[in-house]
Amino acid sequence: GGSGTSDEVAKEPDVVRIGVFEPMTGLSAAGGQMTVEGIKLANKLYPEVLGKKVQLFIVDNKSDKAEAKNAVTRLIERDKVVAIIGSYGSSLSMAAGDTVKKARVPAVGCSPTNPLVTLNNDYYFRVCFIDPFQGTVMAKYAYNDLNARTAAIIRNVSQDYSVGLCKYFEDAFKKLTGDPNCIVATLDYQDGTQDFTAQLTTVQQKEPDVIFAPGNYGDVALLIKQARELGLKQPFLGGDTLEAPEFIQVGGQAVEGVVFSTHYSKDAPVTEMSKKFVEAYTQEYHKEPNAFAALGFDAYLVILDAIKRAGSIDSEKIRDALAETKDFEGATGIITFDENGDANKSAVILVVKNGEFKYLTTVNP
Amino acid sequence: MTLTEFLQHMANGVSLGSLYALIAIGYTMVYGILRLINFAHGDIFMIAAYVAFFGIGIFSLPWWVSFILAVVITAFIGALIERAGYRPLRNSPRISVLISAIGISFLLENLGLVLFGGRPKAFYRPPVFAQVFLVKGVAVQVLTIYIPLVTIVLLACLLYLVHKTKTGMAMRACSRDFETARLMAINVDRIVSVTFVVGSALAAVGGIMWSLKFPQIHPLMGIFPGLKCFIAAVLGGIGNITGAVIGGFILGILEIMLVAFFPALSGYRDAFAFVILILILLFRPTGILGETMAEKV
Amino acid sequence: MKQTTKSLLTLATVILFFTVLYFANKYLDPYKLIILTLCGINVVLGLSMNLINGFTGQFSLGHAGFMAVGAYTAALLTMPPEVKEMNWFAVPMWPPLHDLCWPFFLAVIMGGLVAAFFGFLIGIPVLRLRGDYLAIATLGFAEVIRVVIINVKPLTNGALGLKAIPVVTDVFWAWGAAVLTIFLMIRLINSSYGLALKSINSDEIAAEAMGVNLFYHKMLSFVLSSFLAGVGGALLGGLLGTVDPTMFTFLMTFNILLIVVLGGLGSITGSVIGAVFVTILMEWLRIVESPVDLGFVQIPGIPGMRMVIFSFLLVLVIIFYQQGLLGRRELTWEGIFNLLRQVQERFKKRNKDKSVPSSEVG
Amino acid sequence: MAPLFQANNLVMQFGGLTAVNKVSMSIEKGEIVGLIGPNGAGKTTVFNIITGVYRPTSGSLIFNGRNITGLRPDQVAKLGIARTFQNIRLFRDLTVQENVEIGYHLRIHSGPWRAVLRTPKYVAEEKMIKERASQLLAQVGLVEYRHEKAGALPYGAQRRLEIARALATNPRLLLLDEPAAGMNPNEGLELMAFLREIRKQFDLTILLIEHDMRVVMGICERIYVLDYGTLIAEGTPEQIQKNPKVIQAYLGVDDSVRD
Amino acid sequence: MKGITLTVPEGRIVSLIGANGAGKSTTLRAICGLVKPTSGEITYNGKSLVGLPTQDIILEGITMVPEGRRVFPNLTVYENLLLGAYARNDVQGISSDIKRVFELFPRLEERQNQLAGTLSGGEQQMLALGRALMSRPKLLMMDEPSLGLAPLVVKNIFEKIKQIHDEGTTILLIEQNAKAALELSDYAYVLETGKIVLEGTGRELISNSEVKKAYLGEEIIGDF
Ligand SMILES: Nc1ncnc2c1ncn2[C@@H]1O[C@H](COP(=O)(O)OP(=O)(O)OP(=O)(O)O)[C@@H](O)[C@H]1O
Ligand SMILES: Nc1ncnc2c1ncn2[C@@H]1O[C@H](COP(=O)(O)OP(=O)(O)OP(=O)(O)O)[C@@H](O)[C@H]1O
Ligand SMILES: [Mg+2]
Ligand SMILES: [Mg+2]
Repeated sequence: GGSGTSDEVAKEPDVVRIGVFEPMTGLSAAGGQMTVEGIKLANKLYPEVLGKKVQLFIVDNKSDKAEAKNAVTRLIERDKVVAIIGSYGSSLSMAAGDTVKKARVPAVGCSPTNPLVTLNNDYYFRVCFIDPFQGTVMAKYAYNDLNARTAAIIRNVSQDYSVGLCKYFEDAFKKLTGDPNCIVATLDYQDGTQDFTAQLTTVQQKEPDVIFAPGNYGDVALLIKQARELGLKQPFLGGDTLEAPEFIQVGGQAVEGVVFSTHYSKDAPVTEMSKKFVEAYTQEYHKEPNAFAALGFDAYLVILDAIKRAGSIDSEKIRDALAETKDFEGATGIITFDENGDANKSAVILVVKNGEFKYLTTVNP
Repeated sequence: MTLTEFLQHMANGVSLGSLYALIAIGYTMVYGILRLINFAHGDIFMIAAYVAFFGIGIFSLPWWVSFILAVVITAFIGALIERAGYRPLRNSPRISVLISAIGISFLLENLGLVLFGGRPKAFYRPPVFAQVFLVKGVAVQVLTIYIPLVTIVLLACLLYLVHKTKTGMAMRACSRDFETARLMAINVDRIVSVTFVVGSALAAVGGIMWSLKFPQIHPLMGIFPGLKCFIAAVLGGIGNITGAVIGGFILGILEIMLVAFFPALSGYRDAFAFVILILILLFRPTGILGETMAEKV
Repeated sequence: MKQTTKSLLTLATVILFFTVLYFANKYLDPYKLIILTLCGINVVLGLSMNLINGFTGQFSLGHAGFMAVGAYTAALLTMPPEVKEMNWFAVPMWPPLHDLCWPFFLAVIMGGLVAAFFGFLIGIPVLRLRGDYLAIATLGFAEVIRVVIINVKPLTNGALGLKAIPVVTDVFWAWGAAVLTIFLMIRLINSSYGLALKSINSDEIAAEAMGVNLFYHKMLSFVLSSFLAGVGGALLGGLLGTVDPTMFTFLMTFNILLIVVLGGLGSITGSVIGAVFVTILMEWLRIVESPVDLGFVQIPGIPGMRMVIFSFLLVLVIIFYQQGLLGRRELTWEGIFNLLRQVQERFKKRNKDKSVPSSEVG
Repeated sequence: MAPLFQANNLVMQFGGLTAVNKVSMSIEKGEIVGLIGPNGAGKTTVFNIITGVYRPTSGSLIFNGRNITGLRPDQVAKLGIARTFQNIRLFRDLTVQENVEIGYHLRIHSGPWRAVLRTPKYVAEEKMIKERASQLLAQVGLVEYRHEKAGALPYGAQRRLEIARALATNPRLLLLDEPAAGMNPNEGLELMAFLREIRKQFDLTILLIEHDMRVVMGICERIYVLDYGTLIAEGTPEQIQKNPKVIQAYLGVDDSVRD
Repeated sequence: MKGITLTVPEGRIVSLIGANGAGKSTTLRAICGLVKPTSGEITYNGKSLVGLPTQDIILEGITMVPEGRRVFPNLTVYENLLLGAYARNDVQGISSDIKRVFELFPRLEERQNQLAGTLSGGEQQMLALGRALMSRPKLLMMDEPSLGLAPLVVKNIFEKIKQIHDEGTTILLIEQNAKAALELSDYAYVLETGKIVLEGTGRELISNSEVKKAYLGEEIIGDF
């Protein structure tokens, strides 16, 4: 279909087609939905580039890899998008990695934090930091701010995100303490697990200083709730996926004091754009913005910025311009892509206090 | 392992096991009467949790009103499901009914995703159920007392219903031979509906209890409890109500003890239930209390 | 009709089909090609499930597990060492794996064989069970396989899955496998062994009394089915370029079940048609999930609606159309020609009614 | 000459119930032997033990000089014992011809791979099966139904097909469980003629369970009588009819036999 | 099955004989509403039964002993009998009827707490009969009550049928054992491939040469 492309583009010369593939259903639905809110908001605020209207093509990848690959192929082939945003969940992004690379259409991930997403792929970028950084940040926080010398890890063994992050945390924490036995217990659970009492009771006996438990916000909230009921007093640390209102709703009193790293906080606006985003988001959706929406917002803007600089809607040119992104002021911070296409950004540490996410500190790379 | 730790694990196991037991009795009853693995049992359980959730959250009903309402509505939905999905297959091969059950289960799950959204929601836990007390260093939730109580009470009611009432006798008759049951002037459709109403109500009670213990609900929440409780039912001898209770406790305690004694295997916990299932089927195909039902040639 | 005529017709169709594929591969856009490739893979998977569930009557729900085994085996065998190093960044890889780098074809076959081996191991205990129990036990085993894959990280990389698997599967691989599978199934089912399988389906006790070794034949069917599922999984991995444990949940088995039930349990051609139908419909139904712009009004898409429709479809089919599209029947050349003849006759009759009765041509 | 078949002290217990108790019997080649007894006496259970459906609690079975105790049903069939069932168990959704072909399956020596590849050896075997099946159907007078589904046949034809299917395994000993049940007296007589005929044609030995005394007394050369799992009598029809134990437990006073 | 017309007058024994697959069982099943007749009328005491659900037909006072006994194997003998009276609510009447059944079949009383599945074939047949009586039927239909039973039991069953009839129940009987059935019957029909080919009083038919030839097998062999 080469001829088809030019025909359609000829028919609609003043539309810029941008594809979005996010999990709207399935296990990762929540993250995908939050991200899409941010993307839609950005599109509403900045509907045009180079004098052309930007049209979004949003498809659901159902939190499923085969679907993700299909969805992206469809975006490229049928909808003729020039650039793609997505997806929440590193593995979903990776499933599509090969396709965008072959089709030479650039993709910008919002929150896939696994290092492999952009590795060896010139067409994949992301506006978030990566897991090794996040793991290190939390290890440092535990060591320096909490004075922890031992830690326990409870991870979702069926979730690559959780497993990866735990590994980086463990590495960093071992380095900091210099003690190869500083991780006193590593316990696993799986997607769908709701009873954590056995794991927690085992951890309790090891008396760690902190417990690192990244995972889905719902699961972790439940886990911490059960921990408190069993009488565990240790502080809990987690990762960026905890930032969801349901985390506090489910966890209630039990999650007070939980500390985790994330990409952004409305309480610590880093840029002008941050303020603008918070304002617009609150007005549009009548709720507090979150990091995923902000990242979606930024992914859209970064692409628009690249198109502007490229002065063209040719995918190859957009890619080249993307690779050159430097000091772009997004809602989540200043974005500069490194040689892998990863955003070199600072992380924000939040704490749950009085039923809200409160800004604690910012950690620079 | 210290004694306290062991006792704590035991308390955790009993708590989880009683929940399994509670859900398993509904499963086993429906199976016992209809010879049907009601794959949708776990999803009916999910519906109950959502109905209760909406009752409290949206209609601001007192929690107990909402719970009772949830049981009633879910029982009704259960009857509807039977009517739409199973009744037309009354005279079909078992495999068709099983496929229909799988289809309905997926339908409910996906409908749940569409209607309720995929994000987990926080389930309201009334303060009476939130208490925890310490017994010699072992933390015990009040729910750990309540759930087994509810289970035992329902077990007694169910046993009475099935073995001592006329309806129960009709149920048992239907379980083997619909046609001859009709010849006894039994309204088979009505009996099957009653079975489903009771089974769904039991699932609903289980769903609410589950949500109280694990106060986070989402449309796929029924899948794992559904499978685990089926296993519990098979363990105890499917079709045998008392067996289901025993199976539930055994499964709950074994699962916890696996993690307790082999923390390195904690990742295998979900698979463990299936391993137990297969072992049981191999060495005692009828489960612990199941009666032999060898086909007479 | 003569056997040779039929064989010739079949051969001609196959040649024609591959010619069409050749041009499709050349001119179709990659999106459509992927769908076409998936169709081929689903034909293999559908037939694999039909063999054990439809023909042998043993209700097995373990397909996702065998697919996983096949997919992982083939992926591990085809990934070049540097890709492996990249993948196993969290835990060290089991060293013997490092340097394996087989050609795709051998890897796919090996995927099938390893899956078949697992089928054999699992079959020993579970094939003694019947009906519902077998269904639950096989479902359970698939889950156990998945959990093991998640946990045995040096071998499988756990939840991280395998990325950047060489993408080799294309329409020719998929449909080549599909055609071979169809051939294999037709030959098997029409042989004395096929008859034995059908007799087991019909009445196990009688079959055994007639000298059919139940265990051997069930195992034959189960192992072959596992093999095909493994091959299907391997091809899928080679198409997606990534595999991980979350791909192989019960949902995967459900999709194949849908294909088989829709096409007709116990019909080879039914499964083929079912596979193509379901794969395309699954894609096409995306419409209900994406927003529809009618110019003046925009209907928002409903995410998840597709699976609702599919589950609904399955229930409808099983209730109102229990036999599926073809039931136990097959689409045969005779059938097609009979149909054509009937159409022709009806046509002739209509002509005859209109015109003067012509002659006494029989 | 050693008997074709011998059962020694068979015992079969189900839970607490002893369904078969120390039953011994022996059958010479070419005989037609009857097995009768009240309902629940254990007749069908004896068949199930012989054909390997149940493994006896104790006792042994010798067939053709070989100990066959504890063999699986398919192994027993392979050695030459075939049976019919008290409740007809045909492959209802397969055709009549296919039903019979399955009986020949155990004589196939090519493995499944040869079958799929259709090697000459397999093709020859298959051809032979198809021919023999057609031939057999002709012999038993079912040829007209060849392509019909077995489940669609009239009852009497189904009974006959079940026997034909058993014959296809090329048995030396044929076990028939109430072949005349549900037939009216006239049909029962036709069945007798049929059995005599196949015995001759296929060189068979037959063991038969039946409650229709007309058939049993008319065709059997020797009769065993079971009651509560125990053999209470053995002998020729004349002896059995006069045996007071049998009359008391089973036949009842004379006039009922004459119905 | 096509065009069968048969009448069962109150207080009589009517029997239905015919070859296998003639449609005898189907006739009974149609009367009970277990299969729906394609066309035709079934009236009972002047009331149409077509289209009524089975349980309502039973409530009209009709009951059937199905082919192959079909007792509930997982219920005790006593419970099986109680189920026979499922539609009734008169506790007194039920317990007196159970006594009556036990008088008729003393064997059942001995085994009242045994699971029905473990009974012998003859005992199951007795139970099926007793169970049918528990609904106090006005019309009792029996489908081959002697099938697969030992000769002694067969005789016993026929005696009991007569006894039940003498106590005032109308009976419609299907039998392969044509002679015994005809001897018992007031009136009988002969069914062949879905059609009634002959009818008459029991005595008439028993001496009818065609019947003799086709169903009694007497032409070929006398008393053996
Ligand atoms: N699988 C089994 N489990 C338990 N009991 C059984 C089983 N098979 C048979 N029995 C019991 O063994 C006894 C003998 O049964 P069997 O079927 O051999 O009787 P039969 O002589 O064939 O009677 P009939 O003439 O009524 O067919 C019966 O009491 C029966 O209930
Ligand atoms: N549900 C059904 N579907 C199709 N055919 C049926 C069905 N029920 C009965 N038949 C057919 O109708 C015919 C009459 O069957 P029916 O059982 O009434 O015969 P019968 O006279 O009672 O014979 P038998 O002596 O075997 O009991 C048979 O040919 C049977 O195959
Ligand atoms: Mg018997
Ligand atoms: Mg009949």
